[in-house]
Formats: sequence, structure tokens, C-alpha cells
Amino acid sequence: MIRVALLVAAKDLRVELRSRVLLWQVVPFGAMALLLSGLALGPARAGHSGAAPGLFFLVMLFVTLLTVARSRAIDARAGTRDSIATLGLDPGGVFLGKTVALTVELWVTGALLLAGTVVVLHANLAGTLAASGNVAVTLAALAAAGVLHGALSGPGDGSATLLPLLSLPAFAPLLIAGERAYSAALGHGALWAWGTISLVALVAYLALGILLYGVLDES
Amino acid sequence: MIRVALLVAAKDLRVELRSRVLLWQVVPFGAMALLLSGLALGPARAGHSGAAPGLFFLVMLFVTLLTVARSRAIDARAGTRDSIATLGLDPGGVFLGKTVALTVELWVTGALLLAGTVVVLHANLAGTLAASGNVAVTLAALAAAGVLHGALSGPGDGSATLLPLLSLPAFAPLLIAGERAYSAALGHGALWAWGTISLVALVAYLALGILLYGVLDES
Amino acid sequence: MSEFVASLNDALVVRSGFPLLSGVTLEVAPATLTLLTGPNGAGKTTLLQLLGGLVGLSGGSGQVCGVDLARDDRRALRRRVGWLGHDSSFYDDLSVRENLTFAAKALGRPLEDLAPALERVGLRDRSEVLARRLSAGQRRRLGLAWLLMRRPELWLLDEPYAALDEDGRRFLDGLFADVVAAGASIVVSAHDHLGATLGAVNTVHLVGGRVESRS
Amino acid sequence: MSEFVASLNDALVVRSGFPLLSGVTLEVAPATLTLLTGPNGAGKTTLLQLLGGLVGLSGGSGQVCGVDLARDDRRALRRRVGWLGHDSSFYDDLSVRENLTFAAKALGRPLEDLAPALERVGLRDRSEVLARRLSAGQRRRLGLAWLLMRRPELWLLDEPYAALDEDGRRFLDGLFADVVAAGASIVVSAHDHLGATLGAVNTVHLVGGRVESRS
Amino acid sequence: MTKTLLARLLGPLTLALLALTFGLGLWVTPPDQVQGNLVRLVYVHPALAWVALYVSFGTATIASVLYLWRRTRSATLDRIGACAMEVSVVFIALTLITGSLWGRPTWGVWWAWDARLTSTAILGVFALAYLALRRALDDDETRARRSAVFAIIAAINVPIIHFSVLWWKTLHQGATVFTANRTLLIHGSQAWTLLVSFVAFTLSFVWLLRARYRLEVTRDQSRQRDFNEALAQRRREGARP
Ligand code: HEM
Ligand SMILES: Nc1ncnc2c1ncn2[C@@H]1O[C@H](COP(=O)(O)OP(=O)(O)OP(=O)(O)O)[C@@H](O)[C@H]1O
Ligand SMILES: Nc1ncnc2c1ncn2[C@@H]1O[C@H](COP(=O)(O)OP(=O)(O)OP(=O)(O)O)[C@@H](O)[C@H]1O
Ligand SMILES: [Mg+2]
Ligand SMILES: [Mg+2]
Repeated sequence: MIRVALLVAAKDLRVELRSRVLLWQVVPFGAMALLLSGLALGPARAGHSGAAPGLFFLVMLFVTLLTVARSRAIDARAGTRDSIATLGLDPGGVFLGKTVALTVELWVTGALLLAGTVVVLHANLAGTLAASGNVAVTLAALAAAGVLHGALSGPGDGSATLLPLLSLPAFAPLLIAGERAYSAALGHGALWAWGTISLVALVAYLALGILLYGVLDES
Repeated sequence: MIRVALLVAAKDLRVELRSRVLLWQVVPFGAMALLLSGLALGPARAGHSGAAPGLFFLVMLFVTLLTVARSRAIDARAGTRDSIATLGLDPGGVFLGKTVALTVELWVTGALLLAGTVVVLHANLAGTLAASGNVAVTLAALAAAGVLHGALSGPGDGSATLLPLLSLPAFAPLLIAGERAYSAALGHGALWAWGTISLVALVAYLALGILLYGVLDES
Repeated sequence: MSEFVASLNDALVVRSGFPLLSGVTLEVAPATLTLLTGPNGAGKTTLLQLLGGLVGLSGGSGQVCGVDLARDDRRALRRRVGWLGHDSSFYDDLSVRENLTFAAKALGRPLEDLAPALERVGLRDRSEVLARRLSAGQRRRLGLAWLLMRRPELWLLDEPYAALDEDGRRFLDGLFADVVAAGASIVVSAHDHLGATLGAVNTVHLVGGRVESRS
Repeated sequence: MSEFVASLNDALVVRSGFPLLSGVTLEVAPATLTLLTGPNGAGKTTLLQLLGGLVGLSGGSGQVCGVDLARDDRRALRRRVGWLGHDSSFYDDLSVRENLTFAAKALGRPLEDLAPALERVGLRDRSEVLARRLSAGQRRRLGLAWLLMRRPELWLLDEPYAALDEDGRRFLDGLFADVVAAGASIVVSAHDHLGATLGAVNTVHLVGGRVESRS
Repeated sequence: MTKTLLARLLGPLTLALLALTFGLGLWVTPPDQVQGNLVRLVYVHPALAWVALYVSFGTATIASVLYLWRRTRSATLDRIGACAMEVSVVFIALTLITGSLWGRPTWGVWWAWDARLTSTAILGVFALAYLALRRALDDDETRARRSAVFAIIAAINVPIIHFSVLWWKTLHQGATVFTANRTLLIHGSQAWTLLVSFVAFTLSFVWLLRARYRLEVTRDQSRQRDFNEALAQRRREGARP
């Protein structure tokens, strides 16, 4: 399983590197979304850092959805799907691999956006650093949930393209936990109480994915 | 041009109706995003309606991006593109048609989300109704900008899929104007001062689109 | 004005630094059938795309249906050719009939042409099926119906025989004969031999992005 | 255990209410070549997909390579067949070499097999080109190289001759002869006649989702 | 002859004027009553902003418009547009940096949600997006067209930035240097220094653009060599040994 996971992760990341979508498109998008959220909330509200964790995770959610859509698109074409299907890759491994690749992408984007949060939304630096471990865990969980729900959405071509968005409710606990933990870190609150939720969610989504990805990807 | 526009709009809307993505996926997504944004900002801040216009337009922006991506996907396959290209449709008409279809979709989603804003974020009803004309104009301008930038992103397959997101800056003035107008309506401020900006932007994007869509869609 | 429907002179097509066509000189006379042959990757598809205004000219010169490829707007050309690509596809979420209705309206053709076209390509009993559900050969037939709705001066077909059954091939042979008899020109790429019913055929053999021989 | 590589008994495949296969009974013996023919839309592609575990059985019974189609996991089957679809495609953003490397690693084959496979299908001088840039025939050849990396018991090919040039067809004929000689079985759909070099061929003629005749 | 002379003088002249600007700005002009020595940023920041917004972005936009116009279409214009946009990224960045440096002591923050600051930042993102777009497309013609259209759309932002101080109530300075009726508000050595700074930074733009353009030409030449090789190889294809 691990071998398959590494193979798939390497492939996804290579495609990603090749098309440079992450660097030139996802990251600027995130930065822009952060700026715009700040603006949309109005200068007065965006200025103080209370809103920063919420906005950060909201933007990361959109980044996740977009990146999942891309990660699906890589194997989406009908012809490609058949070719790959007959390789008979272990589905658990494919799930893990895709999750790893997505996690790496989210971490890169997240790190840059955290910096943006500090500079643009005036979140305090020490708190942000304290929260970063937890943010990393939450993003990994988001990635796992994203890949799982990407599979739910079917082939990814044509009519069902937007289905993963329906599974947004599954992201909600992650977002709330992440936001609370980050807020706690900024205000020196109980970081770890919320942090464990993210960790538990990560483990749960990974387990679910390894077990169920094959069933979802079957058809 | 008008004939082509109607033809294209009818086709896009029919495909949309057939796949029912709007009803089952975009609208729930919007509702969910609104709820989550409220949550992400924390109950205290989301409760009072000050944030409502900002959140509404932020969510509509994401809805626009998703819908544009879908609207592009309809003609995206390499084989389809060539078939359509040799019909020699007037590009200005295609642009208008796609914009009309997208506008209709955004209006439907927007109307539902406005209701959501009133119920969930406690925006006041009278103000929301007063703003609705302006919201409609702003959404139409968003649609025009969206179609234009969708074309910039190229065929929509493969590497350049996310590129329209980069043109987010072009949406920024619209978002700001929309948000301010809505806020003004809620607070009985100068609605029309901001409203004109949306109107001017709508006209500008339409003109640009009719002139330039052909150049973009050429290759 | 030249007397040719299409003529290319040392035409060059370059994409991302690679010369897909490395200098093609070619004339297509009115009311003729030109067959493009050549090994895989020789540039047949690219040449057809160039003639249809789907790719731009990067060097050399050429005119097709009176449109100067180097100078004029390619869009004007596209409207005048009939195109059947190697993997022609249509709106996957529209039915066969809806796809054809769209084409007819876009071309300003009467909708009455539609039923006979469906009948001729043998898709009458699939007219309400979504395009994405068609079999490979049925898709190709849909492409032919789409072509029948127009009356172009120049027909460009990329391996039209692939995926068609016996019956479809016979239909295509007949169609070609009709089209040439009516005075239009056809450029077609194929790996198989064309049907024997066809009259004179100009064969152009491409290799490595240029014309190696003709007959 | 039956002595057949694949056997279907009144197999039914239904999708969104439409019977793609309406009862197919078929046996594929080891070391044979089976040719599927039939008009467009007859169900050839669907039958191949069924044999490859790419669609599920909706009625009747069948076993392929010892896997019971009605009962067992289809995934187990997929790993044992070699598949070349009608529009086989690969990772568009990876080069020819990278695609093959991925397949080799996924199948646990040594990477040394790669260069000879590339050489045999004639893609050596395109090994660094992205898959999306290949011509139609070159894509098909990439599919063949992908197949050469495996040694399946059952080869399933959907119109493999389409888009291939003379040279490619000859190669394919040779390959088929080799595969059958080595004891594996082939099921192939085609509208053209197969090459004359091939020995005994079982022809199965499909019409309307069922077997009309065989020889 | 004159052309080469001018070209050769461009570099030294730019450097000399820049040096003059800093000399005048730092030592000759007096400190301000309210802002003290901070006022000296006025000889850098507005000139940088002027070059970023009007000179370089303007050059890119005009080149793009001309490229799209069928009669003046040429690879040279595409190249000029791209190079000008690259230079403009540099100037926008410098504007943002000097602005922030100025903002910290005067407003107390590095960054504020002010209309001019935000719209300037958005212009910067636009310029980066333009470069990203160019990288994402590998077909010359498509790239040229798309990026030209994009540049024109981005240019809409320039008047927005300019008028933002009037349309929105902002922290940022209104029109200080020139008022609407084109009268100079500041006088004496300050005015002269300001003028020199504008000329110096504009010249430095021309200098950078020229250098960048020449680099592009050299690159194109080597690309042409590669292409000739590829062409010969393509023609040899199929001629089997
Ligand atoms: C990051 C912060 C800042 C940014 C992005 C910024 C941006 C700009 C831009 C784009 C212009 C040119 C406007 C035009 O000509 O249409 C400009 C001009 C100017 N800025 Fe700033 N600025 C910033 C901070 C400051 C600060 C802190 C001050 C002084 C307190 C300042 C003083 C000026 C002055 C005096 C002008 C010339 C105004 C005129 O004559 O129109 N700026 N700035
Ligand atoms: N970036 C690139 N580098 C190298 N070769 C390229 C590149 N892009 C395209 N090619 C080559 O250009 C050629 C395209 O040819 P084209 O599709 O016109 O061939 P064709 O004659 O239609 O072939 P087929 O019979 O297989 O359909 C192919 O040989 C392809 O490998
Ligand atoms: N929902 C549906 N309604 C009606 N017919 C359908 C539907 N879905 C699929 N079909 C039909 O099922 C058949 C699928 O056949 P398949 O693709 O297996 O044909 P094939 O023998 O491979 O044909 P070809 O030679 O054209 O490749 C087609 O005739 C198609 O029109
Ligand atoms: Mg071809
Ligand atoms: Mg088939």
C-alpha cells in the first residue's frame, strides 16, 4: 500500500509541478481571496485580528476544493480512467497517495497564506507560530476529507463536477476546530483542546478513506 | 449577434437544467458557505448584520467562479471546440449568450442566498429588498467579468484550469461597490452613488467582452 | 485570385517551438478529392487544421477559399469549411437531436433538413439519446449529420472511416462521390484505402511535416 | 473451474435503464484470437468492458480468468487483463517516458523493459514529448507500449487498428501472432479485416447487444 | 549614429540623475515642519508611483492595444508589452515598499485597508498575473493575444487608483503635487528636486526596459537557432536509414 501511495503521490506532485498551477494560480488566488475577504468585511472589521483565523480557514477551504477538483481532473478522462483501472492499483494506496500530494500542496499554500494573514490582517506572529502545528494537522485532515469527497463526486467530467461541494458539511467540524484552535493560540487560550479534535478527525478520515476509497472509485 | 446570443444562452441553460448542477450543487454550496462563513467569523461577529453584505458577495464570488468553470467545461473538449469553431458563430454573440445564461444562474442563486442572508445573518429585510435591484446589476457585471476571464483561461482543460481565478482583481471593484451599496441600503445610506459604479462596470465589461471575446477565443 | 480552392506555399506550422508542418506546398483544385496519407505523426491532422483555419500559419503563405491565411481573419474561413475531426465531439449533455438543432440554428439552416440528415446517417432511432451515451461509431455518424447540415465549398475530414462499420463506409463513399459531383472539394486523411467507387483521387503523401510525394 | 479463459452465459449489461448487452453467450478458449464484429452500436465496446471488469454484470452469469463476474470483486480481474480502449489515454501532462515509468512501477515490472517497449512501438524519438501533444496514432502506440509492459492472460483491444499506419498494423499483426503462440488469449473488436498473417480467428458477430452468428 | 550615442548615454545619464535626486533630496532640501525628515520620501515615492502607474503600465497597455490592432500587430510589440510589464512589477513593488515605509511613522501601521493602497496592491497582483499567464501558455500567438487582452483589462485599475483618493475617504494623501488645475503646490528647491526625481525615475524605466528588451532579443535569437535545428530534424524524420 505504501509503495502505491508513494507512486501516486509522486505522480500527482509531478503533474502539479509541471503545470505550475499551484505556484502561479492557487497561491495568488489564495492571496487575492484573503485580500478580498478583508475588503468585503470592510476596513474597520478586517483591521483587527479577530477575524483572521476564520478568514484563513475559509480561504483554505476554497483552496482545498479547487485543488481537489484538479487532483481529480488528472485521472478524469474516460480513456485515462480505463487505462489506469486495469493497472489494478490498491485503492487504499491510491487514496493515501492522493492525500499526501494534496497535503503537500495545502501546506505550501497554507504557509504562504499564514504569512499573508500576519502581514495583511495583523494577526500576531507569536500566536500564529504557536498555532502552525495545529494548522498543519487540520490541513492534512482537510486534504483527506477532500480526496474522499472528490471520489464521491464521480468521474469528475460532465454533470457531477460540483458534487464534492455538497460534502461541505463534512468539512465543517474541521473548519470550526481549526479556527478555534488558531484563535486560542492568538489569545493564549486552550490550544490543545481544539487541536485534538483536528487530530482525531485526521485519523478518522484516513481510516475511512483507506477502507472505503475502493468502493467509491469502483464505478 | 442577438440571435447567436439567444441560441448560445438557450443551449447553456438547457445543459445546466439537464445536469441540475445549479439546483443540487451550487445552491447548497452557497448556503453552506454562508453558514460556514458565519461560523468561521464566530457567532458574536456574524450575529449582527454588518458583515452580511460582505459575506454575501464573497460567497457569490465563489459561486461565480465555480459556475464560470462549468460554463467553460461545456465547450471544453478538444473535439467539441473544433466542431463548434467551424460553425463560425459571431464571438460577440457567444460572449453575450454565455453572459446571459450565467446571469440567470447567478440571479437564481443570489435570490436564494439573499433570503438566507436575511434569515441566518439577520440582515434587515427592507434594506435587502431596497438593495436587490443593485445586487442584480452587480451580479450581471460579475457574470460578464466571469465569462471574459473564463475565456482568458484558455480551453479549460489541463494546465490552465484555474487561471480565471487570477483575474480576481478584476472582480474586486465589483465586489467592493456591491458590498458598499448593500451596506448603504441596510443603513439607509447613499445607495445610488455605489450603484452607478456597478452599472458602469457592467457596461464596460459588456463592451470589452463584445470587442475582445473573439480575440481570446481565437486559438 | 487563384483558380484553386486552397493553395499553400511552403507553409510552416509551429507550436511551442516544434515544427508540426515543416514546409508544405499544395494545391487543391475545385471538384476534386485529395487523400492525405503518411505515417503516424507525419502532420496530416495539422495540415487539415491549417486548411480549416483551426491553427495559424507560422511561416510561408497560403490561401483557402479566398482567405489569405497569413493576413486575414481565420474566423472567416472556418465558416466556409465542413469539418470532421479525428475525435469530433459535441455537447455531451445534449441529445443527438438537440445537438443538430443547435448546429442548424447556428448555420441558419431550416430545421426541416434535420430529419433527413438523421435518417441518412442512420441515427433516427437514437435521436433522443444524449451524445455522451453514443458508441464510437454513432458519434462519428453524428459528426456526419452535422456536416450534412451545411453545404461547404471545402470538406475536411480526418480519418473519417475509423470507427465506422461497413454500412457507414459505404455511405461515406457515396457522399464523397456526390460532393465532388456537385463541384465542392474534399481533403481527407486516411490510413485505409478509399472505396473503389470513387473516381480520380489525388494522393498526397506526407512525411516529417512535409510532402514527400504526390500522385 | 472451466477450461475457458472467459465464458459468459446470457450476460446482460444495463445502464440507466438501457440494455447495452441483451444476453450474450460466449466462450474464449486459451491461446485463441476472437474477433468481435458488428454494426455501430452493437455492443462490442460494452462486451470488452465487461470482460475487463470495467462494467458490472446486470444479469446472467460469467467468469473471466477464474473471476466470477456476478460474485467476486471486479478489481481482481482488472489486474489480469491487458486493455487498449477505443480512446485509450494517459496522463496528458506526463511525457511518454514518465507515463510508461508509472505503469511499470505500478505493475512491479523492471524499468529495463521500458526502452525496448518504446523502440518496438516506434516512439523512441518521442519519449520526452508530453502525451497531450502526441498525434492520434502515436497515442495508440503509447497504449501498445503500455500493454507490452504487462504479460496478461487475456488481451482486450477495442478497434486497435484505427489510427495506426501500415507499419503499426503490421506490428500489431505480429504482436497478436506472438501472443497467441505464447498461450494467451486475445479478444479484439474491429471493423477492418485483420491481417492475413494471423492463423485461426474466431469471429463473433454482434447485433443489437447479442451474438447473431459466430464462426 | 545619434541613436547609438543616445543609447550609450542612457545608462550614465540615468545614474547621474538618480544621484542628483538623492543628493538634492537628502542634503539640499529642508526638512518639513510637520513630517521632519520623513518628507524626503516625497522625492522617491510619488515618482516611483508615477513610473509604475503611468509610464511602465501605460507602455505595456499601449503596446498591447497596438498588438491587438491587426494593422500594427508584430512580435516586437508583444515583446515590449511583456518587458514593460516586468519592469512595472518592479516599480509597483518599490511603490508599495516606499509607501509602507512612509506609512509606518505617519499612520502608525505598515498597511491599512485604504482604497489607494489596496487598489495599488491589486494592480501588483494583476501585473504578476500577467506574467503568470505568459508562463502558462506555450504557443506564441495565443500567448501574445491573451496577455494583450489581459493587460488592457488590468489597465482599468489605473484610473481607479488615481481617483480612489477622491471616491473613497482615504488615509492616503490627495493630489498634493499637482492639483486639478495643474498648479504646483510646493515651491523652491523642493519643487526642483521633485521634478528631477520624476525625470530620473522615468529615465531609469527606459534604461531597464531597453536592457530587458535586448535580453529578450538575444533569447529569441537563440530560440531561432534551436528552431532551425528542430526544423531540420523534423524534415529528416521518416527518411529511415
Ligand atoms: C503602501 C502604502 C502606499 C501606497 C501603495 C501608495 C501608492 C501611491 C500611488 C499609486 C500613488 C500615485 C497616484 C497617482 O498619481 O495617481 C501615490 C502618490 C502619492 N503618495 Fe502614496 N502610497 C502609499 C503610502 C503613502 C504615504 C504613507 C504617503 C505620505 C504620507 C504617501 C504620499 C503620496 C504622495 C504625496 C503622492 C503624490 C500624490 C499626487 O500628487 O497625486 N503615500 N501613492
Ligand atoms: N512539443 C513537441 N515536441 C515534439 N514533437 C511534437 C511536439 N508537439 C507535437 N509534436 C509532434 O507533431 C506531430 C503532430 O502530427 P499530427 O497530429 O498532425 O500527425 P498525423 O499525421 O495526424 O498523425 P496520425 O496519423 O497519428 O493521426 C506528431 O508527430 C507529434 O509527436
Ligand atoms: N440511455 C440510452 N438510451 C438508448 N441507447 C443507449 C443508451 N445508452 C447507450 N445506448 C446505446 O448502447 C450502445 C452502446 O454500444 P457500444 O458502445 O458497446 O457499441 P459498439 O459495438 O462498440 O459500437 P461502435 O462500433 O460504434 O464502437 C449504443 O448503441 C448506444 O446508442
Ligand atoms: Mg491525425
Ligand atoms: Mg465501440
